[in-house]
Amino acid sequence: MRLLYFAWVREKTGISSEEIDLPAHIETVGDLLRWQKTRGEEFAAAFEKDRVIRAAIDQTHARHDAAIAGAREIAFFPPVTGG
Amino acid sequence: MRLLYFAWVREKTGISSEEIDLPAHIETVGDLLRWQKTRGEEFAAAFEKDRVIRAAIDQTHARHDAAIAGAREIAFFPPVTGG
Amino acid sequence: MIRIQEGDFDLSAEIEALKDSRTDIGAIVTFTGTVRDRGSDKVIESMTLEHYPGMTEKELARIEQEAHARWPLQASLIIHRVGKLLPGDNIVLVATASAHRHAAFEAAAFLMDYLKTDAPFWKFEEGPDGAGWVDARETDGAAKARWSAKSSSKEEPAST
Amino acid sequence: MIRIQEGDFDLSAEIEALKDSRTDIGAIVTFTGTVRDRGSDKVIESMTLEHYPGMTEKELARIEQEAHARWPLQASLIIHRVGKLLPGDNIVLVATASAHRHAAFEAAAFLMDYLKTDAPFWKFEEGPDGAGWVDARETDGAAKARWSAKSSSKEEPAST
Repeated sequence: MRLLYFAWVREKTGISSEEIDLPAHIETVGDLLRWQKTRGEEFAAAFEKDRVIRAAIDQTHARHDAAIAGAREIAFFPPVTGG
Repeated sequence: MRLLYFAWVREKTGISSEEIDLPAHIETVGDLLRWQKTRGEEFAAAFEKDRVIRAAIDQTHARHDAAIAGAREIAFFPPVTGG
Repeated sequence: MIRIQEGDFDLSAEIEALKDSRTDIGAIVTFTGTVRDRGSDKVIESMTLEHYPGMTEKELARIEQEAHARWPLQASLIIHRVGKLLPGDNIVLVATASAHRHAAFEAAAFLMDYLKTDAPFWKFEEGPDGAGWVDARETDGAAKARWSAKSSSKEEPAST
Repeated sequence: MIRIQEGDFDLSAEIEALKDSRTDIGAIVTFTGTVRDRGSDKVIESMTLEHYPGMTEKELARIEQEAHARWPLQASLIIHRVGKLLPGDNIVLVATASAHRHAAFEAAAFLMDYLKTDAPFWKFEEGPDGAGWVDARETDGAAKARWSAKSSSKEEPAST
Protein backbone atom coordinates (compact mmCIF):
# COMPACT_ATOMS: atom_id res chain seq x y z
CA MET A 1 0.00 0.00 0.00
CA ARG A 2 1.08 3.54 -0.73
CA LEU A 3 1.02 6.06 2.14
CA LEU A 4 1.30 9.80 1.54
CA TYR A 5 2.01 12.68 3.93
CA PHE A 6 1.39 16.38 3.44
CA ALA A 7 2.18 19.70 5.13
CA TRP A 8 3.32 19.38 8.77
CA VAL A 9 2.57 15.64 8.82
CA ARG A 10 5.09 15.29 5.98
CA GLU A 11 7.59 17.56 7.69
CA LYS A 12 7.40 15.63 10.94
CA THR A 13 7.56 12.12 9.45
CA GLY A 14 10.37 13.34 7.20
CA ILE A 15 8.93 11.55 4.16
CA SER A 16 6.30 12.46 1.59
CA SER A 17 5.40 8.93 0.53
CA GLU A 18 6.24 5.29 1.08
CA GLU A 19 5.23 1.83 -0.15
CA ILE A 20 4.46 -0.42 2.81
CA ASP A 21 2.82 -3.72 3.80
CA LEU A 22 0.52 -3.06 6.72
CA PRO A 23 0.07 -5.49 9.64
CA ALA A 24 -3.08 -7.56 9.18
CA HIS A 25 -4.80 -6.21 12.30
CA ILE A 26 -5.14 -2.72 10.81
CA GLU A 27 -8.71 -2.44 9.54
CA THR A 28 -9.62 1.25 9.75
CA VAL A 29 -8.03 4.67 9.27
CA GLY A 30 -8.06 4.98 13.07
CA ASP A 31 -6.13 1.71 13.47
CA LEU A 32 -3.58 2.99 10.97
CA LEU A 33 -3.22 6.30 12.83
CA ARG A 34 -2.56 4.48 16.11
CA TRP A 35 -0.04 2.18 14.42
CA GLN A 36 1.82 5.14 12.92
CA LYS A 37 2.59 6.37 16.45
CA THR A 38 4.57 3.19 17.11
CA ARG A 39 6.95 3.69 14.18
CA GLY A 40 9.67 5.63 15.96
CA GLU A 41 10.28 9.15 17.19
CA GLU A 42 9.40 11.05 13.99
CA PHE A 43 6.15 9.19 13.40
CA ALA A 44 5.20 9.45 17.10
CA ALA A 45 5.62 13.24 16.84
CA ALA A 46 3.81 13.48 13.48
CA PHE A 47 0.80 11.49 14.69
CA GLU A 48 0.69 12.72 18.29
CA LYS A 49 -2.30 14.97 17.56
CA ASP A 50 -4.06 12.20 15.64
CA ARG A 51 -7.51 13.68 16.23
CA VAL A 52 -6.84 16.67 14.03
CA ILE A 53 -5.17 14.67 11.27
CA ARG A 54 -7.34 14.10 8.20
CA ALA A 55 -7.12 11.10 5.91
CA ALA A 56 -8.02 10.34 2.33
CA ILE A 57 -8.45 6.85 0.89
CA ASP A 58 -7.68 6.71 -2.82
CA GLN A 59 -7.91 10.51 -3.02
CA THR A 60 -11.29 10.81 -1.31
CA HIS A 61 -11.76 12.25 2.20
CA ALA A 62 -12.25 9.42 4.71
CA ARG A 63 -13.36 9.42 8.34
CA HIS A 64 -11.26 7.78 11.02
CA ASP A 65 -13.71 4.89 11.23
CA ALA A 66 -13.53 4.19 7.48
CA ALA A 67 -12.37 0.70 6.47
CA ILE A 68 -9.13 0.59 4.54
CA ALA A 69 -9.70 -2.79 2.87
CA GLY A 70 -8.87 -2.60 -0.84
CA ALA A 71 -7.25 0.83 -0.61
CA ARG A 72 -4.29 1.47 -2.88
CA GLU A 73 -3.34 4.90 -1.52
CA ILE A 74 -3.94 6.47 1.88
CA ALA A 75 -2.92 10.05 2.64
CA PHE A 76 -2.56 11.86 5.95
CA PHE A 77 -2.62 15.64 6.30
CA PRO A 78 -3.70 18.56 8.51
CA PRO A 79 -7.03 20.32 7.95
CA VAL A 80 -6.78 22.09 4.59
CA THR A 81 -6.00 25.80 4.33
CA GLY A 82 -6.18 26.68 0.64
CA GLY A 83 -8.18 29.34 -1.12
CA MET B 1 -38.81 75.12 -11.84
CA ARG B 2 -37.09 72.57 -14.03
CA LEU B 3 -38.98 69.39 -14.90
CA LEU B 4 -37.22 66.36 -16.38
CA TYR B 5 -38.60 63.26 -18.08
CA PHE B 6 -36.87 59.94 -18.72
CA ALA B 7 -37.45 56.69 -20.62
CA TRP B 8 -41.08 56.13 -21.67
CA VAL B 9 -42.27 59.17 -19.74
CA ARG B 10 -39.93 61.24 -21.90
CA GLU B 11 -41.04 59.47 -25.06
CA LYS B 12 -44.72 60.05 -24.34
CA THR B 13 -44.46 63.69 -23.28
CA GLY B 14 -42.19 64.28 -26.27
CA ILE B 15 -39.79 66.43 -24.23
CA SER B 16 -36.85 65.64 -21.98
CA SER B 17 -36.91 68.82 -19.92
CA GLU B 18 -38.70 72.13 -19.51
CA GLU B 19 -38.57 75.25 -17.36
CA ILE B 20 -42.00 75.98 -15.97
CA ASP B 21 -43.87 78.02 -13.35
CA LEU B 22 -46.21 75.72 -11.47
CA PRO B 23 -49.69 76.75 -10.32
CA ALA B 24 -49.64 77.71 -6.64
CA HIS B 25 -52.00 74.92 -5.55
CA ILE B 26 -49.42 72.22 -6.35
CA GLU B 27 -47.83 71.25 -3.07
CA THR B 28 -46.75 67.62 -3.45
CA VAL B 29 -45.34 65.28 -6.08
CA GLY B 30 -48.81 63.73 -6.24
CA ASP B 31 -50.41 67.10 -6.98
CA LEU B 32 -47.87 67.63 -9.72
CA LEU B 33 -48.57 64.20 -11.25
CA ARG B 34 -52.31 64.94 -11.35
CA TRP B 35 -51.70 68.35 -12.90
CA GLN B 36 -49.47 66.82 -15.61
CA LYS B 37 -52.47 64.80 -16.85
CA THR B 38 -54.31 68.05 -17.66
CA ARG B 39 -51.60 69.34 -19.99
CA GLY B 40 -52.89 67.94 -23.28
CA GLU B 41 -52.95 64.61 -25.05
CA GLU B 42 -49.23 63.70 -24.76
CA PHE B 43 -49.01 64.49 -21.06
CA ALA B 44 -52.31 62.73 -20.37
CA ALA B 45 -50.87 59.60 -22.03
CA ALA B 46 -47.49 59.92 -20.30
CA PHE B 47 -49.02 60.30 -16.83
CA GLU B 48 -51.98 57.96 -17.26
CA LYS B 49 -50.31 55.26 -15.17
CA ASP B 50 -49.23 57.77 -12.52
CA ARG B 51 -49.03 55.15 -9.79
CA VAL B 52 -46.02 53.45 -11.36
CA ILE B 53 -44.22 56.69 -12.18
CA ARG B 54 -41.35 57.53 -9.87
CA ALA B 55 -40.18 61.01 -8.99
CA ALA B 56 -36.97 62.62 -7.80
CA ILE B 57 -36.70 66.02 -6.18
CA ASP B 58 -33.32 67.67 -6.76
CA GLN B 59 -31.88 64.28 -7.80
CA THR B 60 -33.11 62.35 -4.77
CA HIS B 61 -35.90 59.76 -4.90
CA ALA B 62 -39.14 61.24 -3.57
CA ARG B 63 -42.45 59.67 -2.62
CA HIS B 64 -45.71 60.89 -4.12
CA ASP B 65 -46.62 62.58 -0.84
CA ALA B 66 -43.33 64.52 -0.68
CA ALA B 67 -43.63 68.32 -0.57
CA ILE B 68 -42.10 70.13 -3.54
CA ALA B 69 -41.59 73.50 -1.83
CA GLY B 70 -38.11 74.82 -2.58
CA ALA B 71 -37.35 72.24 -5.24
CA ARG B 72 -35.28 73.40 -8.20
CA GLU B 73 -35.53 70.22 -10.27
CA ILE B 74 -38.17 67.51 -10.33
CA ALA B 75 -37.81 64.41 -12.51
CA PHE B 76 -40.37 61.82 -13.56
CA PHE B 77 -39.47 58.35 -14.77
CA PRO B 78 -40.51 54.68 -14.79
CA PRO B 79 -39.11 52.22 -12.22
CA VAL B 80 -35.39 51.87 -12.96
CA THR B 81 -34.01 48.92 -14.93
CA GLY B 82 -30.23 49.31 -14.95
CA GLY B 83 -27.54 46.90 -13.89
CA MET C 1 -15.17 54.85 -7.08
CA ILE C 2 -17.89 55.50 -9.61
CA ARG C 3 -17.84 55.84 -13.37
CA ILE C 4 -20.56 56.27 -15.99
CA GLN C 5 -19.20 55.73 -19.48
CA GLU C 6 -20.12 54.79 -23.03
CA GLY C 7 -17.00 52.72 -23.66
CA ASP C 8 -16.19 49.23 -22.46
CA PHE C 9 -14.04 48.41 -19.43
CA ASP C 10 -11.21 45.92 -18.96
CA LEU C 11 -11.64 43.72 -15.91
CA SER C 12 -7.91 43.15 -15.25
CA ALA C 13 -7.01 46.83 -15.62
CA GLU C 14 -9.85 47.91 -13.34
CA ILE C 15 -8.93 45.39 -10.64
CA GLU C 16 -5.24 46.31 -10.79
CA ALA C 17 -6.22 49.96 -10.31
CA LEU C 18 -8.56 48.99 -7.47
CA LYS C 19 -5.81 47.03 -5.68
CA ASP C 20 -3.42 49.94 -6.21
CA SER C 21 -0.44 47.73 -5.22
CA ARG C 22 -1.90 47.21 -1.75
CA THR C 23 -0.92 43.99 0.00
CA ASP C 24 -3.52 44.01 2.77
CA ILE C 25 -6.39 42.88 0.53
CA GLY C 26 -7.29 39.21 0.77
CA ALA C 27 -10.46 38.99 -1.30
CA ILE C 28 -11.74 40.70 -4.43
CA VAL C 29 -15.21 40.01 -5.79
CA THR C 30 -16.39 41.29 -9.15
CA PHE C 31 -19.81 41.24 -10.74
CA THR C 32 -20.08 41.82 -14.47
CA GLY C 33 -23.50 42.23 -16.02
CA THR C 34 -23.72 41.53 -19.74
CA VAL C 35 -26.39 41.99 -22.44
CA ARG C 36 -28.28 38.76 -23.04
CA ASP C 37 -29.52 37.91 -26.52
CA ARG C 38 -32.99 37.23 -25.26
CA GLY C 39 -35.46 38.59 -22.75
CA SER C 40 -38.16 36.46 -21.15
CA ASP C 41 -39.86 35.77 -24.49
CA LYS C 42 -38.13 37.65 -27.28
CA VAL C 43 -34.89 37.99 -29.20
CA ILE C 44 -32.80 41.07 -28.43
CA GLU C 45 -30.57 42.64 -31.06
CA SER C 46 -29.53 45.73 -29.17
CA MET C 47 -30.01 47.47 -25.85
CA THR C 48 -29.79 51.20 -25.20
CA LEU C 49 -29.11 52.48 -21.71
CA GLU C 50 -30.51 55.88 -20.74
CA HIS C 51 -29.71 57.52 -17.40
CA TYR C 52 -30.25 60.67 -15.37
CA PRO C 53 -26.88 62.48 -15.35
CA GLY C 54 -26.20 63.96 -11.96
CA MET C 55 -28.67 61.83 -10.06
CA THR C 56 -26.97 58.64 -11.23
CA GLU C 57 -23.63 59.63 -9.72
CA LYS C 58 -25.37 60.82 -6.55
CA GLU C 59 -27.29 57.56 -6.09
CA LEU C 60 -24.30 55.35 -6.83
CA ALA C 61 -22.15 57.32 -4.38
CA ARG C 62 -24.84 56.93 -1.72
CA ILE C 63 -25.09 53.18 -2.35
CA GLU C 64 -21.32 52.76 -2.26
CA GLN C 65 -21.10 54.72 0.99
CA GLU C 66 -23.79 52.50 2.51
CA ALA C 67 -21.80 49.37 1.54
CA HIS C 68 -18.67 50.78 3.18
CA ALA C 69 -20.67 51.51 6.33
CA ARG C 70 -21.95 47.92 6.46
CA TRP C 71 -18.83 45.93 5.58
CA PRO C 72 -15.09 46.42 6.17
CA LEU C 73 -14.16 47.21 2.57
CA GLN C 74 -10.75 48.44 1.50
CA ALA C 75 -11.93 49.56 -1.93
CA SER C 76 -14.91 49.40 -4.24
CA LEU C 77 -15.78 50.28 -7.80
CA ILE C 78 -18.96 50.74 -9.80
CA ILE C 79 -18.79 51.25 -13.57
CA HIS C 80 -22.03 51.50 -15.55
CA ARG C 81 -22.16 51.88 -19.29
CA VAL C 82 -24.72 54.00 -21.15
CA GLY C 83 -25.66 54.22 -24.82
CA LYS C 84 -26.21 51.43 -27.32
CA LEU C 85 -24.94 47.94 -26.50
CA LEU C 86 -25.06 44.58 -28.27
CA PRO C 87 -25.63 41.05 -26.95
CA GLY C 88 -22.54 39.88 -25.07
CA ASP C 89 -21.45 43.45 -24.30
CA ASN C 90 -20.64 44.46 -20.74
CA ILE C 91 -23.23 46.67 -19.01
CA VAL C 92 -21.99 47.03 -15.47
CA LEU C 93 -19.03 46.19 -13.26
CA VAL C 94 -19.16 46.13 -9.49
CA ALA C 95 -16.01 45.23 -7.57
CA THR C 96 -15.31 45.01 -3.85
CA ALA C 97 -12.05 44.42 -2.00
CA SER C 98 -11.79 43.30 1.60
CA ALA C 99 -9.51 41.35 3.90
CA HIS C 100 -12.26 38.74 4.17
CA ARG C 101 -14.20 36.92 1.49
CA HIS C 102 -17.68 37.05 2.97
CA ALA C 103 -17.55 40.83 3.32
CA ALA C 104 -16.46 41.14 -0.32
CA PHE C 105 -19.17 38.76 -1.55
CA GLU C 106 -21.96 40.33 0.46
CA ALA C 107 -21.01 43.90 -0.35
CA ALA C 108 -20.88 43.15 -4.10
CA ALA C 109 -24.32 41.49 -4.00
CA PHE C 110 -25.65 44.40 -1.93
CA LEU C 111 -24.29 46.98 -4.40
CA MET C 112 -25.96 45.18 -7.31
CA ASP C 113 -29.28 44.81 -5.51
CA TYR C 114 -29.36 48.51 -4.64
CA LEU C 115 -28.11 49.59 -8.04
CA LYS C 116 -30.94 47.59 -9.67
CA THR C 117 -33.63 49.37 -7.66
CA ASP C 118 -32.22 52.84 -6.95
CA ALA C 119 -29.84 53.95 -9.71
CA PRO C 120 -31.66 55.90 -12.45
CA PHE C 121 -30.89 53.79 -15.52
CA TRP C 122 -33.44 52.55 -18.05
CA LYS C 123 -33.04 49.87 -20.69
CA PHE C 124 -34.57 50.06 -24.15
CA GLU C 125 -34.46 46.84 -26.15
CA GLU C 126 -34.72 46.37 -29.90
CA GLY C 127 -35.21 43.14 -31.80
CA PRO C 128 -36.97 41.50 -34.74
CA ASP C 129 -40.25 41.46 -32.81
CA GLY C 130 -40.15 45.18 -32.08
CA ALA C 131 -38.71 47.60 -29.57
CA GLY C 132 -39.64 48.67 -26.08
CA TRP C 133 -38.62 49.75 -22.60
CA VAL C 134 -37.68 46.92 -20.24
CA ASP C 135 -40.12 46.52 -17.38
CA ALA C 136 -38.80 46.64 -13.82
CA ARG C 137 -38.94 43.31 -12.02
CA GLU C 138 -40.66 42.87 -8.71
CA THR C 139 -37.95 40.39 -7.73
CA ASP C 140 -35.43 43.25 -7.75
CA GLY C 141 -37.41 45.02 -5.05
CA ALA C 142 -37.46 41.81 -3.01
CA ALA C 143 -33.71 41.37 -3.55
CA LYS C 144 -33.08 44.83 -2.12
CA ALA C 145 -35.48 44.27 0.78
CA ARG C 146 -33.50 41.28 2.06
CA TRP C 147 -30.70 43.65 3.14
CA SER C 148 -33.05 45.35 5.60
CA ALA C 149 -33.98 42.10 7.32
CA LYS C 150 -30.49 40.62 7.26
CA SER C 151 -27.61 41.78 9.40
CA SER C 152 -24.25 42.40 7.76
CA SER C 153 -21.31 40.04 8.12
CA LYS C 154 -19.42 42.63 10.12
CA GLU C 155 -20.08 40.82 13.37
CA GLU C 156 -19.16 37.42 12.01
CA PRO C 157 -15.79 35.89 12.88
CA ALA C 158 -12.99 36.81 10.53
CA SER C 159 -12.27 34.48 7.65
CA THR C 160 -10.31 35.29 4.52
CA MET D 1 -13.08 24.04 -15.64
CA ILE D 2 -10.24 23.44 -13.21
CA ARG D 3 -6.59 24.40 -13.26
CA ILE D 4 -3.76 24.02 -10.77
CA GLN D 5 -0.76 26.09 -11.76
CA GLU D 6 2.36 27.81 -10.48
CA GLY D 7 2.00 30.86 -12.70
CA ASP D 8 -0.32 33.81 -12.33
CA PHE D 9 -3.62 34.23 -14.17
CA ASP D 10 -5.11 37.19 -16.01
CA LEU D 11 -8.66 37.99 -14.98
CA SER D 12 -9.78 39.49 -18.31
CA ALA D 13 -8.32 36.65 -20.38
CA GLU D 14 -9.88 34.00 -18.14
CA ILE D 15 -13.31 35.63 -18.24
CA GLU D 16 -13.18 36.06 -22.02
CA ALA D 17 -12.37 32.36 -22.34
CA LEU D 18 -15.16 31.51 -19.89
CA LYS D 19 -17.71 33.54 -21.88
CA ASP D 20 -16.47 31.91 -25.08
CA SER D 21 -18.37 34.51 -27.18
CA ARG D 22 -21.69 33.35 -25.73
CA THR D 23 -24.48 35.92 -25.65
CA ASP D 24 -26.86 34.13 -23.28
CA ILE D 25 -24.86 34.96 -20.14
CA GLY D 26 -26.20 37.83 -18.07
CA ALA D 27 -24.05 37.68 -14.95
CA ILE D 28 -20.44 36.80 -14.23
CA VAL D 29 -19.09 36.75 -10.69
CA THR D 30 -15.41 36.34 -9.90
CA PHE D 31 -13.64 35.81 -6.61
CA THR D 32 -9.91 36.45 -6.46
CA GLY D 33 -8.03 35.48 -3.31
CA THR D 34 -4.72 37.28 -2.75
CA VAL D 35 -1.82 36.92 -0.31
CA ARG D 36 -2.12 39.37 2.57
CA ASP D 37 0.98 40.88 4.12
CA ARG D 38 -0.13 39.93 7.59
CA GLY D 39 -1.85 37.08 9.39
CA SER D 40 -3.80 37.56 12.61
CA ASP D 41 -0.74 38.73 14.53
CA LYS D 42 2.34 38.55 12.35
CA VAL D 43 3.99 39.95 9.24
CA ILE D 44 4.08 37.65 6.21
CA GLU D 45 6.90 37.86 3.67
CA SER D 46 6.01 34.82 1.59
CA MET D 47 3.47 32.03 1.37
CA THR D 48 4.07 28.59 -0.11
CA LEU D 49 1.12 26.50 -1.28
CA GLU D 50 1.43 22.71 -1.14
CA HIS D 51 -1.25 20.41 -2.52
CA TYR D 52 -2.10 16.77 -3.14
CA PRO D 53 -1.82 16.25 -6.91
CA GLY D 54 -4.59 14.02 -8.16
CA MET D 55 -6.87 14.48 -5.18
CA THR D 56 -6.93 18.25 -5.66
CA GLU D 57 -8.33 17.95 -9.19
CA LYS D 58 -10.78 15.28 -8.03
CA GLU D 59 -12.11 17.39 -5.15
CA LEU D 60 -12.38 20.57 -7.20
CA ALA D 61 -14.23 18.70 -9.96
CA ARG D 62 -16.64 17.29 -7.37
CA ILE D 63 -17.24 20.75 -5.85
CA GLU D 64 -17.77 22.29 -9.28
CA GLN D 65 -20.21 19.54 -10.24
CA GLU D 66 -22.14 20.15 -7.00
CA ALA D 67 -22.41 23.88 -7.81
CA HIS D 68 -23.78 23.11 -11.29
CA ALA D 69 -26.33 20.76 -9.73
CA ARG D 70 -27.50 23.49 -7.33
CA TRP D 71 -27.57 26.55 -9.58
CA PRO D 72 -28.30 27.11 -13.28
CA LEU D 73 -24.72 27.93 -14.32
CA GLN D 74 -23.60 28.29 -17.91
CA ALA D 75 -19.92 28.06 -17.07
CA SER D 76 -17.54 28.01 -14.13
CA LEU D 77 -13.82 28.13 -13.51
CA ILE D 78 -11.52 27.36 -10.61
CA ILE D 79 -7.82 28.22 -10.82
CA HIS D 80 -5.60 27.62 -7.80
CA ARG D 81 -1.93 28.47 -7.70
CA VAL D 82 0.71 26.39 -5.92
CA GLY D 83 4.32 27.12 -5.01
CA LYS D 84 5.83 30.25 -3.50
CA LEU D 85 3.82 33.48 -3.53
CA LEU D 86 4.41 37.00 -2.24
CA PRO D 87 2.07 39.51 -0.58
CA GLY D 88 -0.34 40.91 -3.15
CA ASP D 89 -0.01 37.84 -5.40
CA ASN D 90 -3.10 36.03 -6.61
CA ILE D 91 -3.80 32.66 -4.95
CA VAL D 92 -7.12 31.56 -6.33
CA LEU D 93 -9.72 32.52 -8.92
CA VAL D 94 -13.29 31.28 -8.89
CA ALA D 95 -15.66 32.46 -11.62
CA THR D 96 -19.29 31.63 -12.32
CA ALA D 97 -21.50 32.60 -15.25
CA SER D 98 -25.27 32.47 -15.22
CA ALA D 99 -28.27 34.17 -16.79
CA HIS D 100 -29.13 35.49 -13.34
CA ARG D 101 -27.04 37.37 -10.83
CA HIS D 102 -28.10 35.64 -7.63
CA ALA D 103 -27.21 32.22 -9.02
CA ALA D 104 -23.77 33.51 -10.05
CA PHE D 105 -23.16 35.16 -6.66
CA GLU D 106 -24.30 32.19 -4.60
CA ALA D 107 -22.47 29.61 -6.67
CA ALA D 108 -19.19 31.56 -6.43
CA ALA D 109 -19.52 31.89 -2.65
CA PHE D 110 -20.41 28.19 -2.42
CA LEU D 111 -17.37 27.17 -4.48
CA MET D 112 -15.07 29.20 -2.23
CA ASP D 113 -16.61 27.84 0.98
CA TYR D 114 -16.23 24.24 -0.22
CA LEU D 115 -12.77 24.83 -1.64
CA LYS D 116 -11.64 26.22 1.73
CA THR D 117 -12.72 23.11 3.62
CA ASP D 118 -12.40 20.25 1.10
CA ALA D 119 -9.65 20.96 -1.44
CA PRO D 120 -6.27 19.56 -0.30
CA PHE D 121 -4.13 22.71 -0.23
CA TRP D 122 -1.93 23.82 2.65
CA LYS D 123 -0.35 27.20 3.27
CA PHE D 124 3.11 27.68 4.74
CA GLU D 125 3.95 31.24 5.79
CA GLU D 126 7.34 32.83 6.29
CA GLY D 127 8.12 36.16 7.90
CA PRO D 128 10.52 38.01 10.20
CA ASP D 129 8.96 36.32 13.25
CA GLY D 130 9.49 32.82 11.88
CA ALA D 131 7.78 30.32 9.63
CA GLY D 132 4.90 27.90 10.05
CA TRP D 133 1.91 26.14 8.62
CA VAL D 134 -1.31 28.14 8.62
CA ASP D 135 -3.94 26.76 10.97
CA ALA D 136 -7.37 25.88 9.58
CA ARG D 137 -10.13 28.20 10.76
CA GLU D 138 -13.24 26.93 12.44
CA THR D 139 -15.20 29.67 10.68
CA ASP D 140 -14.47 27.97 7.36
CA GLY D 141 -16.30 24.86 8.54
CA ALA D 142 -19.25 27.02 9.59
CA ALA D 143 -19.19 28.79 6.23
CA LYS D 144 -19.47 25.46 4.45
CA ALA D 145 -22.20 24.21 6.80
CA ARG D 146 -24.53 27.08 5.89
CA TRP D 147 -25.02 25.53 2.44
CA SER D 148 -26.58 22.43 4.01
CA ALA D 149 -29.18 24.43 5.93
CA LYS D 150 -29.92 26.89 3.14
CA SER D 151 -31.82 26.08 -0.03
CA SER D 152 -30.37 27.12 -3.36
CA SER D 153 -31.67 30.08 -5.34
CA LYS D 154 -32.88 27.75 -8.08
CA GLU D 155 -36.47 28.05 -6.95
CA GLU D 156 -36.37 31.83 -6.62
CA PRO D 157 -37.96 33.98 -9.31
CA ALA D 158 -35.70 34.88 -12.19
CA SER D 159 -33.77 38.11 -11.98
CA THR D 160 -30.72 39.06 -14.02
